[in-house]
Amino acid sequence: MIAQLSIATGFLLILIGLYGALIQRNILRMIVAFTVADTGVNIVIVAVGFMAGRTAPILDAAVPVADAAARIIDPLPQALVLTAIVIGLGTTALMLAYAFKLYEKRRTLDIDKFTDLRG
Amino acid sequence: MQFEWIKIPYALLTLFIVVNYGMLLGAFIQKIGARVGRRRGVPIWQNYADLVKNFGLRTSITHGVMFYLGPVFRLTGGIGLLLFVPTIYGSEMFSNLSFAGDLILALYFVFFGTLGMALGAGESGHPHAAIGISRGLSQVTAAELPLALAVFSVALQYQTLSITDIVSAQQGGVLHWTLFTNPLAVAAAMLSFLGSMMRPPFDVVLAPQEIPIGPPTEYHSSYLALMQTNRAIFPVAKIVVYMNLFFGGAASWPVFFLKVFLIYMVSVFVGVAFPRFRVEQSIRWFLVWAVPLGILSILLA
Amino acid sequence: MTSPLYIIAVALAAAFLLGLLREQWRSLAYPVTLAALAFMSWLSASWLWALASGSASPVDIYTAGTAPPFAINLRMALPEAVLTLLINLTGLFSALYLKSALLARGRRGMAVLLVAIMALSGIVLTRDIFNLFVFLELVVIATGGLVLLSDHAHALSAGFKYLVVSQVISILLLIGIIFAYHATGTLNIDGMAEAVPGLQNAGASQAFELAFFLMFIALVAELKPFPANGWALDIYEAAHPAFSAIFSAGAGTAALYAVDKLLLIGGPAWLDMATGVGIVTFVAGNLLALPQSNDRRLLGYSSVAQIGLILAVLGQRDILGEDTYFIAGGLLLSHAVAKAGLFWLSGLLAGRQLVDWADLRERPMPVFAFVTFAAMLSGLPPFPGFYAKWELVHHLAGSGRLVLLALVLFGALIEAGYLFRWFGYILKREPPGEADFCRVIFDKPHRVLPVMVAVAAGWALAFVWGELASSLLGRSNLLLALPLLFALSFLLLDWLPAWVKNSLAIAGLVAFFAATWTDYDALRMIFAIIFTLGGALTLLASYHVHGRRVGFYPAAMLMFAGMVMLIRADTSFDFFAAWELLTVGSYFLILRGKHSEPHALSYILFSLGGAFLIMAGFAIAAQGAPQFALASLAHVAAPFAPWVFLLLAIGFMTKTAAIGLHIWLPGAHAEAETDVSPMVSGILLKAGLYGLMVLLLAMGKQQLYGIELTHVLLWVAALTALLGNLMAVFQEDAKRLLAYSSIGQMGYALFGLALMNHLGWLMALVFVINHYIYKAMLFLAVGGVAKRTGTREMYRMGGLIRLMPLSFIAVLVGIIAVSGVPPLSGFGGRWVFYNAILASDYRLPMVVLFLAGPIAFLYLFRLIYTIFLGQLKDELRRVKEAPFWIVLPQMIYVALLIAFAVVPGLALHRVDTYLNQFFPEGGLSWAGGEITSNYGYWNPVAIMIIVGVIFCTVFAWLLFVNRRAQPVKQFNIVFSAERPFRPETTHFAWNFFAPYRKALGFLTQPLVTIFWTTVTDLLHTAGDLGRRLYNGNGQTYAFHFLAFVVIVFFLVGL
Amino acid sequence: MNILMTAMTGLLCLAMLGSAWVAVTGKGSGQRVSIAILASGLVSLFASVLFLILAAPDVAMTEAAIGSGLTTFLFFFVLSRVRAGRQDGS
Amino acid sequence: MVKRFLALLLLAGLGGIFASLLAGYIPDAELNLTARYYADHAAGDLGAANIVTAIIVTYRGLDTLGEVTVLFLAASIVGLVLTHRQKHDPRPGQPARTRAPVGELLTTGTRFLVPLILLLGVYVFMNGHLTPGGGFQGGAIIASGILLLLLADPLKHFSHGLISAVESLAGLFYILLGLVGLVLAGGFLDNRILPAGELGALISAGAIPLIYSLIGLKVGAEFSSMLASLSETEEL
Repeated sequence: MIAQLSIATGFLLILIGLYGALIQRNILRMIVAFTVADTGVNIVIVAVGFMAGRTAPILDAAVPVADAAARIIDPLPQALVLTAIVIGLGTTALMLAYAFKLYEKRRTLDIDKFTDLRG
Repeated sequence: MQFEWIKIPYALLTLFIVVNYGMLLGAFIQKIGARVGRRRGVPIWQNYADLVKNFGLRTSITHGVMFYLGPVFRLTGGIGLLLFVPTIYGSEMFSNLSFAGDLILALYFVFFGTLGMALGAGESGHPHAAIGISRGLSQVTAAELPLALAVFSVALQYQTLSITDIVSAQQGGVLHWTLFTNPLAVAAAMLSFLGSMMRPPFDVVLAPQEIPIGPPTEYHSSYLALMQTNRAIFPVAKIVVYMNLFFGGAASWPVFFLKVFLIYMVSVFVGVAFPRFRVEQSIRWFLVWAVPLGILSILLA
Repeated sequence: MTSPLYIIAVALAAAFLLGLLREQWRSLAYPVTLAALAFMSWLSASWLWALASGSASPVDIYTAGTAPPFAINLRMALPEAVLTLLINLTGLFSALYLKSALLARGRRGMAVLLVAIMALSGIVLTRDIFNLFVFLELVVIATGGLVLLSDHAHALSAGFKYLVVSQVISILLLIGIIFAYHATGTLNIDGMAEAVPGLQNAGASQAFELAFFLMFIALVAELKPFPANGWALDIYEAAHPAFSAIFSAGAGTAALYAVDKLLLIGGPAWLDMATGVGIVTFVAGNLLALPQSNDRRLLGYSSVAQIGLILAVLGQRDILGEDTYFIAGGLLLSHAVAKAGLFWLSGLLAGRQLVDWADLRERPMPVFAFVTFAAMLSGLPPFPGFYAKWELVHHLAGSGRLVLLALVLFGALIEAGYLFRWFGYILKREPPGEADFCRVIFDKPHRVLPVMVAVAAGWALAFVWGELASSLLGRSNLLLALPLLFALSFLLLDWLPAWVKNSLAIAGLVAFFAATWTDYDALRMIFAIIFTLGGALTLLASYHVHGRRVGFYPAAMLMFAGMVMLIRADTSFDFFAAWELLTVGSYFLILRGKHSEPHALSYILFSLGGAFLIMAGFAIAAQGAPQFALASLAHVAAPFAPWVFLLLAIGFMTKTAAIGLHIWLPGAHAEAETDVSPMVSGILLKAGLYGLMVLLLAMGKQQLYGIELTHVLLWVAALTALLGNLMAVFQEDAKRLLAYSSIGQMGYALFGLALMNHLGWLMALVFVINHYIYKAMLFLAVGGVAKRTGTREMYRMGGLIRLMPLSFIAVLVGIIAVSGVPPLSGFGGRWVFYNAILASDYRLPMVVLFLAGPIAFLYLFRLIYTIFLGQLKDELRRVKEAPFWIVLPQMIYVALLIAFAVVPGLALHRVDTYLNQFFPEGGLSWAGGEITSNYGYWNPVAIMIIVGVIFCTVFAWLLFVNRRAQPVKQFNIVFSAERPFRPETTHFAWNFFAPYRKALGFLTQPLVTIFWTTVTDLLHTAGDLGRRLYNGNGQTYAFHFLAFVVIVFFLVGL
Repeated sequence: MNILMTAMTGLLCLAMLGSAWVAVTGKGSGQRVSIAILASGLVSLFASVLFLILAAPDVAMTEAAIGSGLTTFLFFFVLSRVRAGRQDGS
Repeated sequence: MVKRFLALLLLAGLGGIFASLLAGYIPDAELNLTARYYADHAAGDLGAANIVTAIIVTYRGLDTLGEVTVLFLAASIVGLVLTHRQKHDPRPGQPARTRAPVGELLTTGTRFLVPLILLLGVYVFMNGHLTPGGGFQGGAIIASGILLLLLADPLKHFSHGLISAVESLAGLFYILLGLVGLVLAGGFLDNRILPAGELGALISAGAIPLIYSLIGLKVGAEFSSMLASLSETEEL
């Protein structure tokens, strides 16, 4: 149940984020919207790997190696999400640098003003 | 049919007869026209007089090589046409040089003289000559078409292109003539005939009023004499083709003289009855009236 | 073998190492970068060599010492080796090209470049879907950085748009990946592919399908499909050309391979979607490229289109089978090398408009480079795209996917359209000011080298694909065909003076004939003689040109090579390859004319269009086989036969300029150079007739919906003859007049073929011979006159007979022959014609042909009269006879004409006998000088003698009575009692047949021209409408992408 | 226990969605943008809590440190530059 | 308005896709093949208690290398973008930038806190194979220390040389370790070049702690470099 709830939330976050990215004209706000959507993606990934009643995939005294397979949840999505988060940060940083340069050049952050190349 | 040396004197004999006949015929028809118009007209030997006079003229000028050669082409065309067609059916003597080729040769050789004339007139540098050629060529493309169709219809009808064979197929009575076996073709051909005789209503090429006599404007003296000779030969040669194809040919000289005269008269009668067409009018006229006849004759052949 | 992992490790190590170097040590950092890229390239190359030669087998590389699917693995097999080599080499040479930009930006820029190339290789190598995502993100981010290497004012906004859409794409990709993982329990691509069929229940497989859709659409979006591609196009336009080269060649390649891997997972169910998206992109991309004027944007659209085509090919793997990689690879490598080369080339030029490329004019090497690239993109032989297209079309036709086939060819034609238009600009437009190209060449060899490498790579690929195809088709490598090699060798000899090359060319043609003449049957012999000896004869005229004449001989010899290969071809493939070669060669020849740019373009478009129809026809006839012997056209199965016939006939008739397809001819023939017009008119047109002969011999009469197709051909031929002649009448331009006359003459020849009887064919052959002789002669004569007078408008000439008597004689003999007046050879054609139609049942079309006959007379007279007769113009009084080398062939032609007129049997007797095989009825009998048919007879010798004798007698008589004729001056004419004093007012020449125009001018309404103009206008309008989609707003592009996803989703109907 | 967890998760999700809505809607710049940035940081923070619930401590840590921490700072850096520019009255 | 409507329409379509994904989602009852392998072998083969770390550093080490490279790229490009202008427009002789002085509290606090934060960061990535956390988290923590420094003294110029040296060396060693794995052990980035040690000990799990530390250093340096680049931009 928790998994489904989380997945639904993740999806909604993605949709909300994309909505913002599609309608906001301010470049900074577009980027903000994308981070929201990224968060949504991360939640979906982790939630898909979630299995109710199991523990985090860390072996210690409580979770011995022997019955790890029955006790822990799928570690792989978590590994993927780590990667995804970091990549998201890289992209966000890059877009922010772009935003800064665009502003420097035109003194505006309105995406509609950057349509010089077309057709 | 093979070449024999004896054919040469025979051919010259035919030529001699036809030249004289053509001269007399031309003058005779002029005279008829004059009499109808209640004038006296020229004497019957007028053409001989003109010929002698023109050959006799001392002063003559030339505009260049093609100008000089124009009449030569013209006359060669006339003589050649005459000699490529058998004159008298059934006569070895007057089958001329028809061994060289068949009907198609005759049809295409007509253009030889036309071309030479046009080239010679062209070199004269006279604009009227050029205008005359422009009109003449324009008109002939439409006028020739019904003839070509009719000829083809006849060839289809008799399944041969040999003139002698066509004539022989028409022997055995008037009703065997193409005139009666294939009237549509003959009608088309005769309309075309009108167009090629340079008489009203299709005489815009010579147009004596606006462009004094058209292509030959600049010609005089012996050049003109050659062309006059041709004017005696060429219509007759052409009528011989018509006669052979459509009117049963001629088995003897009297029949020949009569048939040629009568066919010639057709164009004369039409000429006095109709006013002159402009070029585009005559083209349309041929396309509207004569060509469909020709097409019909082919489809029915 | 060194592990392919070093491609990744070395790139990264170098990138990190660059961080240790201080900003100031750029001159050290740059060699490090180059060395790393060179190493990566070497590594790929060594694998390629080992795999191709069989000394190594494909390997899977496990990372972390663990087998997949538990750890990431990479694979190095032949495709990977090829693609990584392509990517790394593009990277290496782009880095070389980027030298100044990289040195200006410093080590960071170089590191980003290294990572970008590494990531592209990684996409190709990896077998793990998430790893692929990581590499993809690396590419995206690196692209975001590399775009900024450009000085373009809008690079920044272009990069931002790219990032925005990439974000959306990666969101969908991630969601897809995680759900696919959830469904299959693995991230390994091969593992997923294995797991999919084993999915337990419908629910699981449904969930997987959805997940797969998301992954697939996201990766497909990386291919920039229409319409979701606005975000990438700006990159092409704004980025540094060297980066655009990577973006087009490298990124496109990598993304395609990624999609290919994904298709492995999805299985056949997804092929249709790939095909659909691909083909729509291909057509739309090319359509959109059509109205572009910016070179790089055009290249961008073209890249998008090409990749779309390859995607469509991947989507057809169900029928392509093992040939998929041969086809897709050929297209992909052609595209990559050519695009990289073109982008690099664009960086050498200052202007960004297509017309600015005129800077390249007069510079053979870059022009050659452009030609190579354009030919590769348009799929012309001998480049890989040619083989690929051939195979593709054959497979499509074999499986009955005709709509797809039509779309592929349609798109390819548009593509050729804009590429060749562009090439026309290069050669024919004025350079936009002072060209600084020369300076660039010497200043920046590092920018020229990559272009040259791309050219070399293009030809190397041509060789490799020729080898591959040779094993596929069981024939020797096209590129090694002797005639083609001979033609190409003139590229290397282009530095020689023209007369040396001309002698070589003539010697080559003659020698080729001497070596092969025993191979031909009577029919082919006629064509062989015209193509080789006839070509050599026209080439005599080329001696009049001094200097080096760069580019002429390769083009001319390419055309001749194509023609001789055409008659020697006995399979459909050889035939088509030769057909394309002669088309291309003649296009270059025609383009050499001063004002021939638009005409050459319409020539190549019609020709390629026709060629595509031929290819489609062959493909349908082959029914899945890669090729077939031409003779087996006779055995094409019944339902296809008429269609094959129709396609091939239309294709060939494009070349003979049948009415409706003729509008390219007048301009192309008229605007060509003096010695080119006779080649393209007198010789080249015969190639089309040859094709028709081959077709009709094999297939005979075909019926479609109860209509006999040869009957249709008859009508087309008759109308062609009539309208061609009629239009010739109204021309003021002498060469155009002759060109229209050729249309009419080809109509006659086609008519003869379509009669499908013995004499009809004989007539066609008479026309072939005659038309070659007199049209070559007339074009030379008129060309010589035009050269001397400086105009082709006939009414500006006049009275030239005295100044150019030899040309006059040639024209005189020519027009007598053309008009068919005895005694010259044209009459023979007419005579055979009449006999032929007597033997046939078709009567109505003949009527039309009858009408056409005398019309020839009109334009011919006009030709000779307005040029040579009439009044000489003042400004032309000093004109001299045409140059010796132009006159000499004319005199030879005069002799030939007369010879052919007297003894036509020399050429025709053998053919007549030969035709008995096919049409036993109605042959001629040849007895002595007389030729007899079933209907009539004809004695050419007698005619010549009789006419000659009469003519000479009359002439002698005239000379005798008129020996004292006095030449007079020009204006000594009776002109309304005045003497004209200006030739202009007296030379009745302009609109000479005005009355005729009044009567029949309505037939020459340019309906066909209007039709084709409307077609091209519509295409342009469609392109322009499409352009409105791309409004430049990054957000809109994100909209496009999402709309694309949603629409495709509903179309796929999961 | 389970129901409690689920309810808590639900609340968390609602809070996240609310913050997200704040982050992406609304017009204008300046102050409003910083609210949006903060709201998105808040989404990340809630997300890291959610990750803990989903038994992913590693992810939770990362999301907290990177998603809500560093990213937000990056935004503010740029925003401050841009805002300063606006005050320059260009 | 049209834009909003279209956006909603499209997102409704996308939402439809998502909804069917959600509807088809059935949580696994058992670990799937891959996860099961990790559960069974990560500890035994690699000696890492934190399986996520084992996956990140070893099994999917190539991803992680890519991930580090993403940051490297981002840092490089941010540097490239933001320093670009200064190259062209050095503005010599400009008066020193002035800014409202930061509070005393912050300055002092910074001096006190930064070493602690750095230490925490190091701890986090050193223990990545045992407890939650690792190179990325530790790197982020280190970067936040740097951030604090920047906040305290906005005019402070960081030695880009030092940052990039750290970054580069960490990266180079990372790759070298990977290659050593290729040569000595089972493949690229195989951590078994060092003994696995005892599960749960600090010095265990082969090269994992070493690699994760390098990652931590590198990530920290990359974040720092980004922050520094941004902070050095001139105010517009």
